[in-house]
Amino acid sequence: MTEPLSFEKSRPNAHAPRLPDADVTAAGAADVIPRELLRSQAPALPRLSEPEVMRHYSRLASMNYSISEQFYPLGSCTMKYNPVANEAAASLPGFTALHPYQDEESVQGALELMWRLEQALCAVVGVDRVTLQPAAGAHGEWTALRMIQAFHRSRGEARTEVLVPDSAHGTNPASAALSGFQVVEVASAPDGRISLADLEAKLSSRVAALMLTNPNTLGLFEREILDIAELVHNTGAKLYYDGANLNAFMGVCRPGDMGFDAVHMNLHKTFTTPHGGGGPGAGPVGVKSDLVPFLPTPTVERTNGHLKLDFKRPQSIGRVRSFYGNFGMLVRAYTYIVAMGGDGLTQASMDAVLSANYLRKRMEGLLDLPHEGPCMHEFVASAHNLAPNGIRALDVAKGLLERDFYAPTIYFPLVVPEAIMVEPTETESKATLDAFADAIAEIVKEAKEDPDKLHHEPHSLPVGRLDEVATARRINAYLLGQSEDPILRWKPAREQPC
Amino acid sequence: MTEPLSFEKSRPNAHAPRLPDADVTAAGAADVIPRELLRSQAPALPRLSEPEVMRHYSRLASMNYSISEQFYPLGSCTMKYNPVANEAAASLPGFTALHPYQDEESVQGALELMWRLEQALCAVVGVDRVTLQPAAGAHGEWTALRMIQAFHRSRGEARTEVLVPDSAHGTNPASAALSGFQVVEVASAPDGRISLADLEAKLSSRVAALMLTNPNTLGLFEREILDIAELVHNTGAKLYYDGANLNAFMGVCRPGDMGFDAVHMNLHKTFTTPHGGGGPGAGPVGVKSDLVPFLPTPTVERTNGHLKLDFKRPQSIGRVRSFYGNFGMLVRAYTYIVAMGGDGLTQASMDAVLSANYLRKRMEGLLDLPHEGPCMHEFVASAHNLAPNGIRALDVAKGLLERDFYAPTIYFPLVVPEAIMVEPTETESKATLDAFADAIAEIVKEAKEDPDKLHHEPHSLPVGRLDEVATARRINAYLLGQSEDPILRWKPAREQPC
Amino acid sequence: MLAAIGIDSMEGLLVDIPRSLRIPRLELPNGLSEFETMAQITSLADRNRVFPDRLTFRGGGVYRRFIPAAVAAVTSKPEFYTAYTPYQPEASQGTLQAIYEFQTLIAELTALDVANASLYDGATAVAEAAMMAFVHTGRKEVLVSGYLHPEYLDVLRAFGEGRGIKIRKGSEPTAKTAAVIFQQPDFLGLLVDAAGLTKRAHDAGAIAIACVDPISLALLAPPGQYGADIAVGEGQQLGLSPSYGGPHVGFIACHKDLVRRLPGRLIGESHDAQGRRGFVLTLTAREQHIRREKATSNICTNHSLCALAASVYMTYMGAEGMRHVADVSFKRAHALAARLTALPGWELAFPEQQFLNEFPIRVPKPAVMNRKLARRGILGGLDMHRWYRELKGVFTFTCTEVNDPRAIDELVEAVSS
Amino acid sequence: MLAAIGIDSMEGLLVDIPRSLRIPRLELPNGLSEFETMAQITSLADRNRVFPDRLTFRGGGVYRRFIPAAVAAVTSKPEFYTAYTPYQPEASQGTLQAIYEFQTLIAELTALDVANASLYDGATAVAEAAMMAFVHTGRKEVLVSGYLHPEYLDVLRAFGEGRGIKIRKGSEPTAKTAAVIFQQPDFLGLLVDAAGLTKRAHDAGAIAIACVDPISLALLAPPGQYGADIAVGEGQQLGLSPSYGGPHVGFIACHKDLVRRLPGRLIGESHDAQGRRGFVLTLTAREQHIRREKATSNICTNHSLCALAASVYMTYMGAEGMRHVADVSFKRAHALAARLTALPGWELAFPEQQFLNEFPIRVPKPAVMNRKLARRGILGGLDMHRWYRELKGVFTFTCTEVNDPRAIDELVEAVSS
Ligand SMILES: Cc1ncc(COP(=O)(O)O)c(C=O)c1O
Ligand SMILES: Cc1ncc(COP(=O)(O)O)c(C=O)c1O
Repeated sequence: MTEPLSFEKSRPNAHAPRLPDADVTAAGAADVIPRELLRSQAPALPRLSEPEVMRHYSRLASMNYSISEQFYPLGSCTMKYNPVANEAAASLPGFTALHPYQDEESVQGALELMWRLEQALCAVVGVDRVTLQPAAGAHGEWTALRMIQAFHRSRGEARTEVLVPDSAHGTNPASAALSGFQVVEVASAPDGRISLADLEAKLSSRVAALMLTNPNTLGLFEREILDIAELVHNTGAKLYYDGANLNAFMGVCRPGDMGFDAVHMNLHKTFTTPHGGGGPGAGPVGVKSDLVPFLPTPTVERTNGHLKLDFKRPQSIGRVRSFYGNFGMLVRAYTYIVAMGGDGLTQASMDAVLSANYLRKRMEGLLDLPHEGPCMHEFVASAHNLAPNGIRALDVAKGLLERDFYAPTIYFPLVVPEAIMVEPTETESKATLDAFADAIAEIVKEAKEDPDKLHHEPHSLPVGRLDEVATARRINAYLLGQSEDPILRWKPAREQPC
Repeated sequence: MTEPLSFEKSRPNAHAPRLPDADVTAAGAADVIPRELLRSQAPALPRLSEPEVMRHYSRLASMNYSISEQFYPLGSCTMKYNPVANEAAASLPGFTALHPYQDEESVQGALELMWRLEQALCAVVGVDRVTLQPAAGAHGEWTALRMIQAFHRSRGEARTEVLVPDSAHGTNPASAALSGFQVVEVASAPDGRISLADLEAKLSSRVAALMLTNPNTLGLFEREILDIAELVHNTGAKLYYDGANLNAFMGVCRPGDMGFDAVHMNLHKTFTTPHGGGGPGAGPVGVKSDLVPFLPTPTVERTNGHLKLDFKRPQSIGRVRSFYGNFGMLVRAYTYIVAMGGDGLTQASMDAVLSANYLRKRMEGLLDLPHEGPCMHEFVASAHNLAPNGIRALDVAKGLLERDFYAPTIYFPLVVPEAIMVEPTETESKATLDAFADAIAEIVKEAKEDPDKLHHEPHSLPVGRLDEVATARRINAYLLGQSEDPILRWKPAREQPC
Repeated sequence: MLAAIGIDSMEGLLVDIPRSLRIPRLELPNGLSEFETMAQITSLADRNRVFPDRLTFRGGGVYRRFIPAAVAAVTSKPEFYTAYTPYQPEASQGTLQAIYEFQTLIAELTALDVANASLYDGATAVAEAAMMAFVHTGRKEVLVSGYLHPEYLDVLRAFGEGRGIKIRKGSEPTAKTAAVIFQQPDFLGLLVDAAGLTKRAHDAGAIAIACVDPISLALLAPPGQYGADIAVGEGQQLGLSPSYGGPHVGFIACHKDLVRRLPGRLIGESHDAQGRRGFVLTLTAREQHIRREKATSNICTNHSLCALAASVYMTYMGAEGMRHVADVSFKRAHALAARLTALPGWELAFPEQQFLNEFPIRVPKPAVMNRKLARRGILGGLDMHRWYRELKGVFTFTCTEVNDPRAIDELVEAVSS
Repeated sequence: MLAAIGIDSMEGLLVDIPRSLRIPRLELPNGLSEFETMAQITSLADRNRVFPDRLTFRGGGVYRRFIPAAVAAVTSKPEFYTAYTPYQPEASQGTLQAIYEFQTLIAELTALDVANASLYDGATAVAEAAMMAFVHTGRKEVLVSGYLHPEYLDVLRAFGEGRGIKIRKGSEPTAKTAAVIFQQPDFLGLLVDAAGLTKRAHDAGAIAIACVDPISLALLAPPGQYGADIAVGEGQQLGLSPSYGGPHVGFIACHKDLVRRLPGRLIGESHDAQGRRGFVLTLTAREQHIRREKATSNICTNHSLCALAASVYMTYMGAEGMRHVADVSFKRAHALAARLTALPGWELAFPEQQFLNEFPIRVPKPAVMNRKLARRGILGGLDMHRWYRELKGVFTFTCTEVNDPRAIDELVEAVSS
């Protein structure tokens, strides 16, 4: 059942919260500040008592699937369990109460944590330095490309192109464009890996970098990664690693050793900081020595036990965000790393690969598996085989929701028709993987026997399939001035005077 | 959908938690302690990884109704909203980490809080001292009766009877019996209040006390309370106040002024400490001066700013529980009292009475209202009018569950057939009360038009009506040795060696 | 709403309250904002001294142990902590199943047939067990053998007094004895002859009541193994913080013959019309709301949420985990005992008796020791002389998995300096 | 599972990885128990100094404010914090509706048509707004007027550099100007002529971008009122702790004409076949996963949970509540300013300009002041000279509802002693 909006529950006579009074003798803003600088209409915020506020959000929470209650095999997103100790650590007042402009002496513990985290990440991906500032993966991609850009410029080279495989995540080309590069797409070979031929064809002195993720978004390890690196480096370009798939091989191999010059990591994927329904995350970037001078400011430096923030970096690309990154997320990731240790992280990757291959095996005969195995931490299946029954990847996804599973990533990567991208992660038990496989089997059966039933799923969730097209149409009408309803927000009936 | 037991999810190869090693050179218990003192069979506890444990309990949580998500009009239980600040206060390390045997000097803050709470409770109910030790209301009843017993004994009187109205809560007679008293029941008059005539008839020099709650369990204020008090006191007996209904008149009147000699309070009702699915609560007991010498040990004493625990109380009934009561609950209740203040508590009672009367009004014509209004903070209706349709109070309750409301207390008090006891509390909005009334109207309609449909509700909850009779029968078979299945616990397939 | 009710002021609803009883206002300050309230409460918390886990060597019934973050993550779920006693099973399966699992966990740990949903604490659990024996045997005397927690003994006395039950110290039951109660390990941390005491109780036709440490049961023979009829205990060590003594949780388990005498809630397995398994409150004919003065106990609200915490703890740790921490605690306590007894003037009070992770030791400077330790941030041993005249200068020290070897070094260094 | 897959060892799954790339092990210590891990993390936390809320007078973009316990109670719900971006709407209505409410709250607060689901922080929000203006106008210059937060300016420069956008200081837009950016109140806490700057921008055909303090909008004219095209800002004050600078939340709202240029997620209202209302991600044609290099931005993961915290805060406080704390902050800051300027050698740096609850003041002993205050447990003003050569000896002081009058007394006493 659906829930009214907080605005719709609003009551003019609800108990407003008790708040401290000023208790000083001073005029109020309204008496001092010229009327034209003041607000004329009060914002139409809801007015609810604390019990109503809490119940509202409790009921909203109960309308979500989450890894705390459901298997969440969202390919490329590494929805692994988030240890509760991470949350306990991040909520220590010694971290949450720190003002970013406190003197260095008063935040040595925070700086030490950031420094140790940098060391640990360097060890995992095999780079020389890491900046912890980027707020997410895409932000890290852009930060790294800016560094690569600055590197080339520092050598008087105006390289204007960035190569991106057609299987790449959308943030890769978007980040390249945001850095002012032209994006040139590189084709995938039939085996799902990047086509070396096409790569060679696209490489030139105009190319600043090739962005690659490995294993790629199909979950396949780029076997020829060393040749790729050589090709790229021979043209003077840099090799960029999209670390969203790092969970595949921690402790087994390192991007740095593969020849990657810059690496972003999604702490909210590989290192268990929670996704929060869409962030906050953290996207640290690691670089090899020749990119180090271009790291954003500030960096954390440690000289015989004393830690400081270094703002004096002449070649730096400057600041990529305010303060020092999503510190609270850094605390969680570091807590996870300490608890797991080198042995635990390695085991995690092994288990992730094992789970993916087991589940892939169980998919045989149910869905198409366009590429040969083994896969790494995830695999891409296809609902193409159900097309004759008029069933699409979307229908399979909705069928899973009906069966109390979150859905895999669908229609990505774009190179696979009706793609169903499954990443089970290491934190799920075999029992859960089997239950998921059984659900897929049931759905495939239903697809063949009663496709129309499947078309109407889910029906036991708060809402059924939503008409996104109608939504877009109505927004369009609003933007064209043909309607008063923004659709993108609730609209108050009437304004209250301030 | 139902959830397997943790035991059923157990996997022999689940990741066991990492735990610290001893890191000292000492022999293990198994090598030192004689075999006969050691455990021979390991207990069959489940083995699950942390993610599985967390998901298990998350899913169980989602199978509960609670005031955080549903209206919970459970008569006599005062299911009011539990402010989240209470929880924040109670989880301060300055409270949670205190060892009960720390020296007084190191726990002055805790003792000060207990002392202030005692003062506040004295002010609310109008008594001279309060013991914070009882763990719940029933424990408070027993504690108070033991004090009254000790009081009479100290005066050489062996009073052996305790009077309890037929409308009283079950814990009243049970507590009396547990204190070694004979229980004598006093009848209710037709208007739902205690029968003065029957009271006079039952009063004698054998009577130690009359246990009364006011407003009584029908939500009616005992108008003749002053006469009742006089009658009781004239025979030398004490008047006991069951404070479960204190929410009705905070700031309006006080049990102490009505002539009550001993009063228990349910902090988990009136003072918003959470019910926790059945506790922990706290049942402090307040007494007038002549019972003070008999308070349990220790009491908290304050002499010019310094606080101490007083164990030297020659006439004390002794200890009623370990340490100093449910301290964590005391912190929550005190936090609530500070936030509400005298004005807030008074308003709370006013609003509670208003809500109850409003809802009672809305019940007119839907259910029987056997007693005349106005009511205080709660009222008792009856489903008797639906008997012709074969509908009982139980069916109405289940119909409410189906409509996303928790059910009122049913079949209590015993003096009303098909009782439906409704206590909305002050923290619910009019909108919620109206929605509840509408649900009752819908149920009554269904009862008349399609009673069989109602008999089969609820059907959209994790389970439907459960066969409690079969359960009792199966337990019986086990207790009689006719079956191996205890029903009262899960039974492991086989034992593992230690 | 007043209008809907058909009155024009609140007074119309308060007509039944005699004028003479009305008070003008509550003698309490006005309410405060949440911010000011928390500031006030925090200042009280700040007036308490918190000793770090690792430097806490004091036990006596409440112990510092590792508490997995998972415990609070579960018990802080409003769906659990803001629900009431599960009177409506269809809408309370979360609580009901959790308690059913708790009953099973306790039954497994104690190796007895059935456990209840929880009691207030270890002290009242002992008393309730004694009441069971009193009613079951019809005998009016209860024997307490050895060093039962002194506060448990006090509570037992208070319970006994009301009903005229004589509480005696001793371990020689007679035909008048309803029950023999012993604690394993006892209040001093020492192991007692549980099997022997049980046998003697049975030989006299009395009930054997074992008061046990739940963590110890991962290592020690559980009551069911040596035939005790009732096992009770304090569950604080199962994931609950010291919290100045409460709320914690009492548990009680018994042999099937005594199930109908059990106090408090019992959850049983059931099924709905579609055959789906569910759980319900059962055997309620024992309880106050049905049986009133004939109930086995007056308990109603119990300690459900604490039982939930204990369930999460036991489920998280598993049998291996509990055994591991019990063994680590054992080793560290014995290492500490060895270190201390090597110091001049320190000697075990009962060198011939075995202990697990708490032990009584005679110290050279009882008067000043703990004050000296406190200055180093250490919460030292517990002075047994407070309760036992015969144990002058004897303190019990406790070690668990939280007292790392360096902490032990610090303690030894502090006492010897 | 290996058997099921049909291989006999993990190696069988790692065949694609060149041998030469395999590493023997990670150069990291082995894992620790949760207890040991927390001990290590806690010791790091203990190496930081925490200044009490009430004695924190430092702002500069991050402020101490009363945070209702309700905020953490909501954001700590696993159903919210362990969910992913709501790709499957039927199973994500909780997150979707919460964000839709956030969009509405921000649109209401800024008095603009549409707000998005959130951005990383105030700094990147300013930069994203500039990118919108750049694309919309096709002009390559962005003007920054007055005292924009220096870190926001740095980030804007870094964004601009990639795409060759010139960032200039000034408030005189020309035909080359894509946007005029101003902060209200500015980094020094002073009120600027937002309406005038907006008009000038529009007269030059440029976009007016207002960087605003969300709490101030309860009192001050919102961007929509004076016609600004885009409003951006930092939402930390809406229920988020300082947390050494993050995670916080950036917000962005705009006039309907610019909606298709908005970066990031947008949630819209929708319906299912039965006509039940639901919410969905919409206008995704702006986003990277659809438009790739032609997307309005590269942002994917944003700051949803922080936006949720802000929604809870605003919903809990309501318009009156926010207005109240804004006014209390105003009064206390002005009371503090009056007290300080009464001291010898203290004078307002810009006496002729209005401020809300943060103000720049010239202090007599800049070199030692804050060290002196720190000794009294006070986090003093922020030294503007760090960023502005011309502001030698000028510090900004901040007051909010957490700085009670006694705290103000303590500060004044400390600086004058
Ligand atoms: C392959 C890949 N690259 C990049 C990203 C972008 O990371 P973020 O969402 O943290 O910006 C993602 C995550 O969605 C991803 O899956
Ligand atoms: C009227 C009345 N008296 C006594 C009690 C017993 O209180 P508790 O459950 O805290 O023992 C209750 C609560 O159920 C009650 O409603």
